[in-house]
Amino acid sequence: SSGDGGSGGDSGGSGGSGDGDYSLAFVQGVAGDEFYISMQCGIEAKAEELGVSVKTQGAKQFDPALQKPLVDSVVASSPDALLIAATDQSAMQAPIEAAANSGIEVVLVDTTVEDPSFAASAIASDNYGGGEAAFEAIEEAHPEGGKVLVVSIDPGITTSDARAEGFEAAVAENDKFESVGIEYSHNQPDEAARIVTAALQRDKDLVGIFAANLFAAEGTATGVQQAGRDDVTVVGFDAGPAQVEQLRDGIVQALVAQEPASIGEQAVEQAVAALNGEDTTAEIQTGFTVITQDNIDGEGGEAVYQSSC
Amino acid sequence: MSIDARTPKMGPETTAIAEVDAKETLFARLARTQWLQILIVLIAIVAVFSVMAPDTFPHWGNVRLIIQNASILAVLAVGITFVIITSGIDLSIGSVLVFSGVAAAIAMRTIGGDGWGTAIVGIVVSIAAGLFWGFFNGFVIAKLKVPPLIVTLGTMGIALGLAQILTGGVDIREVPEVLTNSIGYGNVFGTIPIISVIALVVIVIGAIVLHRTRFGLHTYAVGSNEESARRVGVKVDRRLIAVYALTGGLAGLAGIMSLAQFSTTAIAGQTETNLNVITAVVIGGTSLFGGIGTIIGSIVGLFIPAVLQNGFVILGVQPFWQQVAVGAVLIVAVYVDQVRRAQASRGGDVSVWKHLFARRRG
Amino acid sequence: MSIDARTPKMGPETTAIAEVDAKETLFARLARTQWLQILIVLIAIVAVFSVMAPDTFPHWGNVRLIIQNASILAVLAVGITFVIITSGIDLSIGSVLVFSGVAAAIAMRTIGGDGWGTAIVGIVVSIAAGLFWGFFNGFVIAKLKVPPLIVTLGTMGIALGLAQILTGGVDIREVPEVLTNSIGYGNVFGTIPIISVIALVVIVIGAIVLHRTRFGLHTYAVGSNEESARRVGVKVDRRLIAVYALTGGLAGLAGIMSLAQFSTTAIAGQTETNLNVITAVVIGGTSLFGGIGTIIGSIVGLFIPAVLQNGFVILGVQPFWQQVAVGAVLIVAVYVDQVRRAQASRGGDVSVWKHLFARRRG
Amino acid sequence: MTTPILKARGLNRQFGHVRALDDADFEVYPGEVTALIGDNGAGKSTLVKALSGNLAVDSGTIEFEGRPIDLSTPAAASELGMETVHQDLALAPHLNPVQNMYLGREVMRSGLAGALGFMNDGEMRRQSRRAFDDLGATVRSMTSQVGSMSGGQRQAIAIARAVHWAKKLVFLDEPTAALGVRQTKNVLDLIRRVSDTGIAVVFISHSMPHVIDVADRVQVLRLGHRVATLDAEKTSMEELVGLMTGANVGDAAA
Amino acid sequence: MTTPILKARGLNRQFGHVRALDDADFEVYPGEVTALIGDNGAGKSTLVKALSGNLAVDSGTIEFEGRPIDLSTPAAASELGMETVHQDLALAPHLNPVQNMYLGREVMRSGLAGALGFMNDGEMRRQSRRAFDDLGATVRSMTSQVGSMSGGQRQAIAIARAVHWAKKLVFLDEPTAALGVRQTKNVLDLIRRVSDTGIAVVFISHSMPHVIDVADRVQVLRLGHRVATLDAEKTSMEELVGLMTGANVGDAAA
Ligand SMILES: Nc1ncnc2c1ncn2[C@@H]1O[C@H](COP(=O)(O)OP(=O)(O)OP(=O)(O)O)[C@@H](O)[C@H]1O
Ligand SMILES: Nc1ncnc2c1ncn2[C@@H]1O[C@H](COP(=O)(O)OP(=O)(O)OP(=O)(O)O)[C@@H](O)[C@H]1O
Ligand SMILES: [Mg+2]
Ligand SMILES: [Mg+2]
Repeated sequence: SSGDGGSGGDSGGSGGSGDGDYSLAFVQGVAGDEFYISMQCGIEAKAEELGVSVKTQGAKQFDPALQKPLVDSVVASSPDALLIAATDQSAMQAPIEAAANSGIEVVLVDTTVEDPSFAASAIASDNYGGGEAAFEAIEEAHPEGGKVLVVSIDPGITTSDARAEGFEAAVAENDKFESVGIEYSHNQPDEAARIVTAALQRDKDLVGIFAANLFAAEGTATGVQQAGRDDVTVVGFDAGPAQVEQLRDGIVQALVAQEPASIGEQAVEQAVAALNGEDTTAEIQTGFTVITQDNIDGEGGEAVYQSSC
Repeated sequence: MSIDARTPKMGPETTAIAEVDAKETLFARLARTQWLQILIVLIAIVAVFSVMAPDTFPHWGNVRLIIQNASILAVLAVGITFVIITSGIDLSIGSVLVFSGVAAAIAMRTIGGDGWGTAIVGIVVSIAAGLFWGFFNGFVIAKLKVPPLIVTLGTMGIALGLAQILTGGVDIREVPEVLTNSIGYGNVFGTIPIISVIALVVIVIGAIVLHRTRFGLHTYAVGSNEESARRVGVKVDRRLIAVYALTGGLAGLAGIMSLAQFSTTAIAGQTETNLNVITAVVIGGTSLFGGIGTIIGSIVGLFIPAVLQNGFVILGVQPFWQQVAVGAVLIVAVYVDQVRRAQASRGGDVSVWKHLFARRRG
Repeated sequence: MSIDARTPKMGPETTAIAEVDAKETLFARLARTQWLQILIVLIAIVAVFSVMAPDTFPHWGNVRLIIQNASILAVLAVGITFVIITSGIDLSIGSVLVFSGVAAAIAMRTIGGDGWGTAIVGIVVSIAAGLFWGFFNGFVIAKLKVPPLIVTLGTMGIALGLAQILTGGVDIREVPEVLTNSIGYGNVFGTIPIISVIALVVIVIGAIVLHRTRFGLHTYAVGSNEESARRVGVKVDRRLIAVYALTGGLAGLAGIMSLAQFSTTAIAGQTETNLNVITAVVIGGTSLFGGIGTIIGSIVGLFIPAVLQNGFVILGVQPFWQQVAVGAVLIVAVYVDQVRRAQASRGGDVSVWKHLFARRRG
Repeated sequence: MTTPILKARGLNRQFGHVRALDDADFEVYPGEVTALIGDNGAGKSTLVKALSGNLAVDSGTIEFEGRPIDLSTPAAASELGMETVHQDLALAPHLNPVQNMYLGREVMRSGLAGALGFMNDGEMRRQSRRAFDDLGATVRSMTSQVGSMSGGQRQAIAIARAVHWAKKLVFLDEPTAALGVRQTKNVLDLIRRVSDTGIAVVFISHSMPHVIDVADRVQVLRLGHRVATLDAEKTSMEELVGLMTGANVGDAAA
Repeated sequence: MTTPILKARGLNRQFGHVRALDDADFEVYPGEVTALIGDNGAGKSTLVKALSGNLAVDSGTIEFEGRPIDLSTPAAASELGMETVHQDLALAPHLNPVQNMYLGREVMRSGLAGALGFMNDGEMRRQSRRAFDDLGATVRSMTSQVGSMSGGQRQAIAIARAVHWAKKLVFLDEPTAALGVRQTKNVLDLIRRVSDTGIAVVFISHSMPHVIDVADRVQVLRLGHRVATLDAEKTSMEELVGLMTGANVGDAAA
């Protein structure tokens, strides 16, 4: 889908003056993740609209040690602009800055780096706010209060850490609710299922679980189902087609949707603007929508990530 | 010249042989049940948790979930036990599982329908896809002599990449309900998960094949000394291909089981599977150098980390400390197992502590 | 009775021996440079990419980055080569790297300051932390006879868990600037990364130690036949402990290098590190069964996947297809290497294609 | 002279710089005991490996019963009725004596069970014990791993195995090296008995008395090349030793 | 009689159900060649392993030069001046003959280089070649892996090694089993020469002529128990064989 087959990469380095033939590169936080795939869809749609080419790359894990070599290679192929979801604010600072210094326009998407001043634009998701919103969904389903759990990925992953942090902070403000802590699933659904079943044995009065990413949500849903505890409210993060189906099936009660496609579209706009020497917006904050069965066919439905592009 | 007054009591050697072999049946059995040692370690761990969390840990509801969650890994562990006994390794099972699940999901989506017809097509496609990858691994390893680590690492990337290409990286979630309701969450006798029954059948058949049939014997022979096996006419290449194909096929079966359980192809979600399964097999006493191992040992080996994790979560041990504790208990468990095995083979009574401070020899 | 007219040309055996050994120096050298075979494979890959992307791939700027990005892994690969030659394995290096980085970061933060004094404390703490874990691994493996896979898997969990506990799961990002400016992104002669110079020094010293000193010889002896080595008086336990400690120490060094390069402890990272390094070592011709291997082979083995990835990204191959391509090329590369080695040891000229279709023997 | 059952011509095999077989010829006649002798490293074992499908030669031809054959696998040799006791015994160390005895040729149960791969363990154990007893082998346990057994016990198992399966030709590469006095005597007797049934035996040994005692014909290998073929009855230890070492006949004695 | 240099009393060692050593006694006198004989599986190799620090016994005592010792590692035995050629040769198959010859006792370079672990390869090669030539060993390459060498070549390397390092006592467990005629003769000569220098030799062999030829004293092991100690000059092959097999003296002959 993304490789446009044409001679996009060789359009003569940076600073191509015409409108038509910019080559963009998009580096995902991790390959094969629906959030980034949706973002890629947005990017490709917008790129086609603006008549620029784009190539997408992503490492196997959300790991700066794997992303840095990838970025270096992408930079070596000298695209006109780089759209990147940095896997670490410090670790990726130098390699991305080096790209900018070599004349490539940089747009930071989803995440940012410590000092993004070199970037044409930084379009950030509000993960912390998403975590808070997830708690509100649980609060709504269980106004009586109770114990809640977070199933995250691994400690040290900035995006999911921010989601968990936002969630925990919101829990702390409501004294009817008590957090029993964060468990880590190592991005394995079966691991998440094992943890959740054990946690449900420990805290039989658990009322809600916030699963901080797709696999955590899938494993959590499976675990809850295995334990036969459909009274537990599961809130997932992201709203790819798979999650939406979980929501429709009633396995998951709410989803916190970011706006990956819109991030992608704006990123392309910013990049092309920068390449054309037009004004860019330094910082763009995107929002999120909480999708439930009630609004899935209405406004919530619009927030669902694109799956095919 | 001095001739010792006490000449041995036995007559000609053949008598001595007969005598020794009569005694042996029991001993042989004991030797063959060396996995008993690691089972004792598991029981000890279970006992400790049962004492520490008497209200939750030892109850059937919890035990049932531990078993259910170990079922898919158990199917994989059966295959990997065969592979490691041949002194091979298979890193591709996680990816093959995903690929098979994807292939099955696509096939079922294409056919459409929610009934058993569709489900059976899915099952067949999944197992066939697994068999294909296993056969590919086996062929390259046996015929082209590329080391198993490299081959299966390559297959790991290829199968996963193809699964992502087939789906565009987006998980497929359309799984016939009959699958989720039966294999995924069905029970027999109201409380025993069907998924665990399937695993049990695989384990029993696997154990019979490994320990009772010619195929199993040849598996040990290949791992014991490939060159010798070849010299005496064991069709080593064919056996190797069959072992890897078997393992692939079981990964395919695990793929459809996973699809039924999680209702999704979970494409990126099996990266730890191969390490988890290999660990289980090694805990269970199978040597990475081949020639030694039992299915039942591997299954016991699977439950040690599973029980540890479950127990630590129930006890409310912090996640960071859980990793530390699981790692530490793992080392201690295998250490205790080693010492007990050494004792058993010796008939001695050296305690663990004595062993720890004694110097090593013979 | 018939006596063959053509009696051998040689005199008494001792003469024959001398003759053979005179010819041998060249041959021995050729044999010892079997890594040449895999180097040729690497060169072929580089040539293909250079032709396909002549404007970008073969340029120093790109090559420099490939080398820079391989530097940390190269330091680890030196240690793992030693470990695998002893027929062991070390899965803990990624976690030990993280732990060492965390320990160093905490030490430097505690002392405060941005100068070399602080940096040197960090370096020392990092290497010491790595040595500690390596020593622990070696002790449990050598003295308590627990299989290396289990021990280092346990350590992997323990070290990572402790790193998370020490940081509370939040990366430390305060790294003295002198470190990032020198080790992290400094250059010598304006263009050669200091981090790569460090790696080169480690590689050269590692190769000398492995191939020229008694310690290296004993490493091979332990892997070749542990029992034999013990019998002839090699202090096997001590050597094993030293090898794992060395590997841990190098992981510690890699920890501070990573800290300097990334300015963060990256506790969630390094998940693929051990597999990547082990793969490199095996591609480089080191046998997982011990006794065989070279440092230089491992380094070449490191560059094959690195160059493939770089080349595919530059060519714009999609990530999903990249996995497939890297996996496939990996298998083919090692296969070609095998065939060429077999030829070299035989002196024959059997082509790859002939081999592919010939039946296996001798 | 009858046609040889096995005839090799101009075999060459190089290992790196060592020429293990250097234009070697060899032949075996049915029903005869052919001794193959030579100094250490002369290439005897290499020749046996080449003739039993365990090693590819660089050049040369092998004929079996007059027809040229391609011995590419040990299984191919077995199918022709040839069995081998290798100097480094081809045993699976983790298996027990019975399993080793029948490895690759297991006796299956009858009927469905057999088709499913189940073996007739009892039958194999009985037959194995008989074979070991025949040799007077002191195999003290039928269920212990072969790898843990004494050198002589292992050798006895390998011999019992080869003799049990050979139909036309059996190679014995230093079969008595690790055997006790009584077992050696039994093996020499067995060799005679086997060759009396019409099976050809190739016997490699460094013990000249045994060679002269048991062999019909002696072939001498030196530095990879066959330098002599002698009638066992008409030769002497001195002559054999002289041929093996390349010294003049009568120059060296055992 | 002088005091034995090595004296073992009541050694027992069980493997599972096999009693490999059954209350075995053993002694070796300085400067003598002691032959240790016994049927296959009698426990000879097990005894040697126990006396050379390679195997822990279940019970029993070992005295060296009159003092009780604890032989817990092979290194401990080496320090006392004892060396061993094991039946399954203790060679590292991936190393070359020179490396094997000096393994664990490398000759280091002088000065700093030596302290840093650099070895004097040239010196070791020269010494090794001399030792192999002494044995008339046909080791054809000093840089090939030992694992690829012929049985006799490997055995020669193991013998050269043990004899080279022994100070007081050397165990030779079937050292001539794989050797050629000439090499066997050389080893028997070497044994005599070694024992003339005052070093005690324990010689295990199934070849009664060699035993009677070279030994001063013969000890017979049967089913793990020493059943006889004889003066080599006053015994006969028939008597030895009878003792080994438990048959009446004169009943069985080689
Ligand atoms: N796989 C191999 N690689 C390298 N060299 C080899 C290999 N096999 C044999 N050789 C060499 O070939 C020569 C012949 O060896 P072979 O084993 O055939 O001798 P042999 O006559 O059986 O000797 P012995 O009486 O000692 O058993 C020896 O010099 C040996 O080192
Ligand atoms: N590690 C072991 N495990 C189990 N049984 C063993 C082990 N080592 C030896 N045995 C058994 O102990 C007995 C004595 O073996 P040992 O090797 O000492 O005999 P041996 O006298 O050297 O015989 P040979 O003349 O055949 O070399 C044998 O029955 C053997 O099977
Ligand atoms: Mg030989
Ligand atoms: Mg013995």
